[in-house]
Amino acid sequence: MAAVTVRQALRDAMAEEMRADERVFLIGEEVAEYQGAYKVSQGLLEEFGTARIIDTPITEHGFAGLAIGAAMAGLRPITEFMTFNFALQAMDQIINSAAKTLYMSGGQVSCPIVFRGPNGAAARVAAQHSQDLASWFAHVPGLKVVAPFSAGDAKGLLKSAIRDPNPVIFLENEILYGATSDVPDGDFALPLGEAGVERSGGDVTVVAYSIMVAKALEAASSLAREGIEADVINLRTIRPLDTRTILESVSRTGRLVIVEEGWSFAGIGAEVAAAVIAEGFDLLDAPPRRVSAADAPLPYAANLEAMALPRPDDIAAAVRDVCYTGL
Amino acid sequence: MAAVTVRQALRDAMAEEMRADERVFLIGEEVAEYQGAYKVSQGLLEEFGTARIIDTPITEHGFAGLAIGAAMAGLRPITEFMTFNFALQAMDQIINSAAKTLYMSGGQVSCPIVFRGPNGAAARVAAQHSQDLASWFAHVPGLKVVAPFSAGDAKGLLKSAIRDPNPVIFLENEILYGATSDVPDGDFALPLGEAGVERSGGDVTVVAYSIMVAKALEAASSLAREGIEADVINLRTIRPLDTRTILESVSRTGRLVIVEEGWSFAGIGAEVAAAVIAEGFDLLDAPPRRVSAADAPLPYAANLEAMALPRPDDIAAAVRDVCYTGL
Amino acid sequence: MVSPASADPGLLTGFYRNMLLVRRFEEKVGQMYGMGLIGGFCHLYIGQEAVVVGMNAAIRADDAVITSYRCHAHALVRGVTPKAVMAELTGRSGGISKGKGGSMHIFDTAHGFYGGHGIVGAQVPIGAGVAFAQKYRNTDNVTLVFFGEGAANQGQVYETFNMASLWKLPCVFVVENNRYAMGTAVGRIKAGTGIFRRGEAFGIPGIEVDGMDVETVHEASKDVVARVRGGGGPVLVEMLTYRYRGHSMSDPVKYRTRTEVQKVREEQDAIDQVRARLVERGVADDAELRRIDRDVKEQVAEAAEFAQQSPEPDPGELMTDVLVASGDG
Amino acid sequence: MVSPASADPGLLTGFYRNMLLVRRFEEKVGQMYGMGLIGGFCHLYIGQEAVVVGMNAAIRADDAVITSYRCHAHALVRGVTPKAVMAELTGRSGGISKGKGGSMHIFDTAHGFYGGHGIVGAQVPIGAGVAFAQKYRNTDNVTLVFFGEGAANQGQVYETFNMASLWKLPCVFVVENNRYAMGTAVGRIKAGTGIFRRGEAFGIPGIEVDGMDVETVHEASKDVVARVRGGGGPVLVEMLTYRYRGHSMSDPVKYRTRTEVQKVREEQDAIDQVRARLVERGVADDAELRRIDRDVKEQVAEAAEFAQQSPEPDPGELMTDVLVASGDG
Ligand SMILES: Cc1ncc(C[n+]2csc(CCOP(=O)(O)OP(=O)(O)O)c2C)c(N)n1
Ligand SMILES: Cc1ncc(C[n+]2csc(CCOP(=O)(O)OP(=O)(O)O)c2C)c(N)n1
Ligand SMILES: [Mg+2]
Ligand SMILES: [Mg+2]
Repeated sequence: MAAVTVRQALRDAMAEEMRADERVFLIGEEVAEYQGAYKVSQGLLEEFGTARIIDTPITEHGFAGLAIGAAMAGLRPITEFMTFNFALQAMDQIINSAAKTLYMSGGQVSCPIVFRGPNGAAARVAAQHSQDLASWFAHVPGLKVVAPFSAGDAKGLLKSAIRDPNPVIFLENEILYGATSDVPDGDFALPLGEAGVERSGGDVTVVAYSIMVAKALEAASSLAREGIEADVINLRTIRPLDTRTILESVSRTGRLVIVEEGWSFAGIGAEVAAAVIAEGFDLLDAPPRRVSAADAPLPYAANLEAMALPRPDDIAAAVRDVCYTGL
Repeated sequence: MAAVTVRQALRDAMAEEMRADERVFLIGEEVAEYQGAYKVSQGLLEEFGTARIIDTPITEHGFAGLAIGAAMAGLRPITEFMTFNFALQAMDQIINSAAKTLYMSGGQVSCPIVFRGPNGAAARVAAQHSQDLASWFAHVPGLKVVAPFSAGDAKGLLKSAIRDPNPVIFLENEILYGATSDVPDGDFALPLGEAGVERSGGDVTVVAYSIMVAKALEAASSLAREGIEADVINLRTIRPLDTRTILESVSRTGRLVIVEEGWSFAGIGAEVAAAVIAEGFDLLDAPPRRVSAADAPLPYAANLEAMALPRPDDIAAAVRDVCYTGL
Repeated sequence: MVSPASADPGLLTGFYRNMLLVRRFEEKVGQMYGMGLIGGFCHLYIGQEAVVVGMNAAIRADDAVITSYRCHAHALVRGVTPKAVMAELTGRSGGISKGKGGSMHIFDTAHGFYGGHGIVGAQVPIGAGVAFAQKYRNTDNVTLVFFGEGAANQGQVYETFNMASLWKLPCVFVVENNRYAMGTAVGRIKAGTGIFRRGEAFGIPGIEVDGMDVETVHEASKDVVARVRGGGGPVLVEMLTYRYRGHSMSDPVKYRTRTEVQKVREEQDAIDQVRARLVERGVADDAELRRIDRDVKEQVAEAAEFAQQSPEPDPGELMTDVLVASGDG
Repeated sequence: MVSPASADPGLLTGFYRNMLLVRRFEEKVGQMYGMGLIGGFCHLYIGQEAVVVGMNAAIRADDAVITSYRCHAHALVRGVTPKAVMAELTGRSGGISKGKGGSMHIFDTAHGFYGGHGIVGAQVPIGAGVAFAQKYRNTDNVTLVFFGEGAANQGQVYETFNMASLWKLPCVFVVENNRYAMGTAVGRIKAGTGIFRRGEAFGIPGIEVDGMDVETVHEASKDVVARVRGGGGPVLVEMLTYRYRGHSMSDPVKYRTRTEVQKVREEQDAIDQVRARLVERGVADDAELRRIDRDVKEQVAEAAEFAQQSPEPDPGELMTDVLVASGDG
C-alpha cells in the first residue's frame, strides 16, 4: 500500500502495461514533450521514447481513426483526449469503427483500444469543456465504459482496460487528478464490470461514479449525523453495469438515489433506475431519485456553476426524500 | 384532408415554409439535382433554384458547421443528413455549437436550424447505417428532438420545427417515407412537445415513437383479440417529453410498456420509465417494461436483423407481462 | 510507361482473368440482387476493374488493403474466395463474416484486407493506422488505402495526410476517381485542382494515372509502392476510372446519359483493352480466352450456388461478436 | 507594401491606441486571474495585437468577425466595451453574456462579433456560414475567420475551404500563426509547406504577412478584403506573429526559452514599432503618447473596477437561455 495521486496512479498503470507489452503505446495531444496537458504522462517520453509516446496534431477525428486502425492491426493504443469534449470530433470513428467492426466482421477484426482523458466538468471552464459523456458511450454496445474514482480505481481499472481486447472508454476527472489515496503495491488490476461498495449503511442505497462518489460520501457522513446510514456504491464500470451489486444493496435498503454529474435525460441515473425497477420493483419502498446536473449547458459564473452541479446537500435532500424524512 | 405519403408531407412542409419565409433554405448531399437520396426534396430545386436548394460535398462536419453559422447570422437552414448515421461526423458542431451557443452568449446568439433525415434502421443496411440517435440528442439541453410517425405528424411537426427559433433534430424513418395517411389541408402545424394518442384502450399504456408506433398498433390489435385494450401513445416530440400525456394514461391503466427501435441502455425507454416512476410511482401496478433493439450492432443477415428489431410479438409479450396475463 | 513488348505475358493473362472474375462476379451480384437474394445497399465495381487488379499485382501477400463499401473486388483480388464473399452478400453462415456484415463490410484479416467501411472517408485514417502498425513493428510492409473522389473532400483525409506525412507512414493513398459520388459529378463538389495535387501542401507527392489501363496502373503502382516501401513516406495516386452501373443497386442513374457510359465502354473498357492486347501480342488465342471465360463463369456460378445453399446464421449469432470475451484477446 | 510616408497619421495613432488598449487590458486580465477574480481557461493575446488591430481597420462596421477562445482582443477592436468584456471574464451580470460564457466565449452580434469558440477549428465552418448568409442576402459584407496554426490541421478547415471556394463565399481565412499550439511548436505538428499555401489545391490563393507590423497587416488586408468584397471568393492569409505569454494562464511554458521570447519582444514588438514610427514621423510627441497611455490605463482600470463591482448573475439565470421561448424567434 502506498498513497498516490490519481494522476500518478494513471501514469503508473500506463508505464507498467507498456513495460509488459510492447504493443501498447500512448498517442494524443501534448502527451510526449509537454508530459500531458494535465501531466498524466509525466516521464513516459523519457522512458519509452518517441516511437511509443506520440504527440499528435489537434485532429481528434484523424488520430482516433488512426489509432483504431493500429488496434485493428494488432497494436494496443492508449488514446488520450485532452478532454473528452474533444472526442465529439472523433465520435464517428469511436462508434462506427471501434464499436461496430468486431460485429460486422463476424468476429475477425477486434479493436483493443483505450480512449482516456478527463470527462465532465472541471473548474469554471464553461459549457463546451464540461460535458459528461458517460451515458452516450454507455448507450452503445461494443464499448466498455469505465469511470474511476480513487487512485486505486484509476490504476487497477486502467490496467484492466489496457489489457481488455475491446474498445474501452476510460472517463477520468480533472479535479480528481490531484486526489490522493492508497493503491495496493505490485501488479494491481481491478476487474471491469464490478462496482465497489465505498460505505455500508443499510438505510438507503446511493449509487454514483467518478467525482460524484466523493459528493455522495460527504452527503452520507452528514446524513449519518441525522441517523440515516447510507450504502454508497462506486460504479467504477458503467458498462457493463454491475446491477447485481446495486440490487443486493437495494434488497436491504429498499431505497435508491442515483447521482451523476451529467444531465438526467436518458442519463445513467435513468438507466440505473429503470434497471432496478425492472429487476427489483418489489424491493423498493420509495421511487428511486435521480440527482443530476441542472438541465442546461454549464455556466461560467461561479455562483451559477456551483448551483448547476450536484452538491452533497442535493444528494442528502434526495436521500431524505426517499426515506420520507423529508416529509 | 388528403391522403399523402410521409415523403410528400415532408416535401410540402419544406416548400410551404420556404414560400412563407425566404430565410429558409435546404442544404445537404444530393438534395438538389438528385432530388434527395430518398426523393424527399422532389421538385424543390425547380421551384426555389440553386440559391436555396444546395447540394454539398460529402462533408457533414463542415456543412453542418456552415449551416449553423448561417443560422447564427439569422437564416433558417434545413440541413439534411442523407441518414443520421452520418451526423456522427458533425456531432461536435451540433452539440458544442448549435446546442450551447445561445446559453454561452447569454441569449445573444440563437441558432434556428433544423437537422433532418432518416434515423434508425432501414432494410438490411447493417450496423453502420442503422443507429437510432434519439436518446443521444434528447440527452442534451439546448436541442429539441422530434420523431414523426404519420404523414400528418411529418408535415405538422416539420413546419413547427422550421418555425422554431431553436435547433431541432428531426428524426425521420426511411421505411415510413412511402407510408400514406391523411393530412389536414392548408397551413397545418402541430405544436412541438405534445404527444398524440393513437389508440385508447385503458388496460395498458404503450408509449412509442416513429415506426415503433406502427408496431405498437399492430400489437394492440392482436392484444384486443385477447381482451387487452391498450392506449398507444405516439410521442411525436421526444424532447421536450410530454410526460403529462403519458402520466394521464398511466393513471388509468397502471401499466406501462415503452417501445423504442434503439438500444435500451440509457435510452428513451429508460428515461420514460424513470420519469413515470419519479412522478407516478403510486400509479403503477407493475414495473414498466422496455422493448428495445437487441443490445448489439444491427446484423445484415435477414433472420438476425428480424430478431434484432422490436416486433409486434415482442411488444405483445411485454404487455402480457405487465398485465400478468403472461403468468 | 510500359512498352507492350516488355510486359510479362503470364502477368497480362492473370490481369485478364482477375478483371474478368471481378466483372462476372459483380454482374451475378446484380442479378441476385434483382432476384431479392441480396439486400440493403450494394455497390458494384463494374468498370473500375483495372485499378484494383493492377495495384494488387504491385504489392505482396503480407501487405494490407483497405477501402470503402465498394469492396467486393478488393476482397476478391486479395484472395478471399468468391464463395465467401457471395455468401456474405446473401447473409449466410458461409459468408466471410457469417453474414453479419453484408455487401459493404467485407473483411478478411487472413488476407490483409481491412474492409469494407460504410462511412465515407472513415477508412482513410484507419488505413493510415494499419500502416502505422506496419512501421511500429519495423516491417517493410505497405498499406493501400482506397477511397473515392467524393470521399476526397472529407476533412479526416487531410488530417490523415498531415500525420502520414509527418510520420512517413508506409501508405499509398489511392483515389478511385470514377467521376461520380452517388449522383454528383466530381466537378460539382470539388473546388480547385486535380485531386492528386491535394497532398502537396502536406508534403505528399501525387500522380494521376489512367485507371482504365491495367498495365499502366500496374507499372505506376510498382514505382509508387517501391518508394513507399523504401521509407519515402506516403504518396497520393489518383486513378482516373469510371463506374458503369449506378452508385448502388437503388440508383436510377438520371444524372448522366447512356451515351456517356457507352462511349467509355467502347473506347476505354479495361477488359476489352487487355483482351485485344493478349491476341495482338499472340499471348492467348480465342480458344485460350474462351477457356478463361468458362473457368471464371464456373467459379462465379459455384459461388452463387454456394451463397444460396449456405444456411442462414444460427440465431445465437445475434449476440456474439459484440465484445471479445476477455482472455481471448 | 506601404511606404511610411503614405501612411495616414491619424490611422497610425489609432493603431497605437488600440494595440495598447489590448495589451494593457490583457495584462490586467493576467493580474486579475492571479488574484482569483477570473477562473477557468483564460488565453491572452499579448504579442499578437498588430494582427487584429490592422485587419479590423480594413473592414467595415457591418462586416463580421469570428475567432477562437483567444477572443478578448477581437471583441475589443470590434467595439465591445472593455467593461463588458472584463465583467464577462469575472463572471458577473455586467458581462457581455451576463457571465455565462466567460473568457473563451465572448459574443456581441450588435458589433458583428460571432465569438469566442472553445473547440479548436469549430469557428471556421461557422464563420463560412456567416459569410454564406452575407452572400445569401446579397450584401457586400465580408467575414474575417481567425484561427490558429494548430487549428489549421483540422479537417473541418479543408471541408470549409472546399465549400467556400466552390460557392465563392466572402470570407477571409486568417491563420494567426503565433508559432505554438499550446506546447507544440508549429514545425512539430505540421507537415509540408507554409500554411498559406494549404488553400491552393482548393482554389484559394494564400499570402504570408508580417503579423508584427500593423501597417503591413493593414495594407495587405485592405487588398485582400477588397478582392473578397468584390466577389473574388475566399482568400487565405497567414499572419506570422508571436504569443508572449503562456498558451493559457495555467501554462508553465517549458517548451521555449526566455531568450526566444525576449528576442521577439526586442526586435519585433508591434507596439514599440509603431511608437517609434509615431515619433520618427513627428506624428506624436512624448506628451501625446503619455496622454494616450494614461487614457488607456484609465479605461482598463475602470473596466477592472466595473468587473469587480458588477454583481454575480441572478440565480434565475441558471435556467434561462437554454432555449429561445418559441415566439421570440
Ligand atoms: C459520412 C457519409 N456521408 C454520406 C454517406 C452516403 N454515401 C455513401 S457512398 C456516397 C458517395 C461516395 O462517392 P465516392 O467517394 O466518389 O465513392 P464511390 O461511391 O464513387 O466509389 C455517399 C454520399 C456515407 N456513407 N457516409
Ligand atoms: C478539438 C479540440 N482539441 C483540443 C483542444 C484543446 N486546445 C485548446 S487551444 C489548443 C491549441 C490551439 O493552438 P492554435 O490553433 O495554434 O491557437 P492558439 O492557441 O495558438 O491561438 C488546444 C490543443 C480544443 N479546445 N479543441
Ligand atoms: Mg466516385
Ligand atoms: Mg498557435
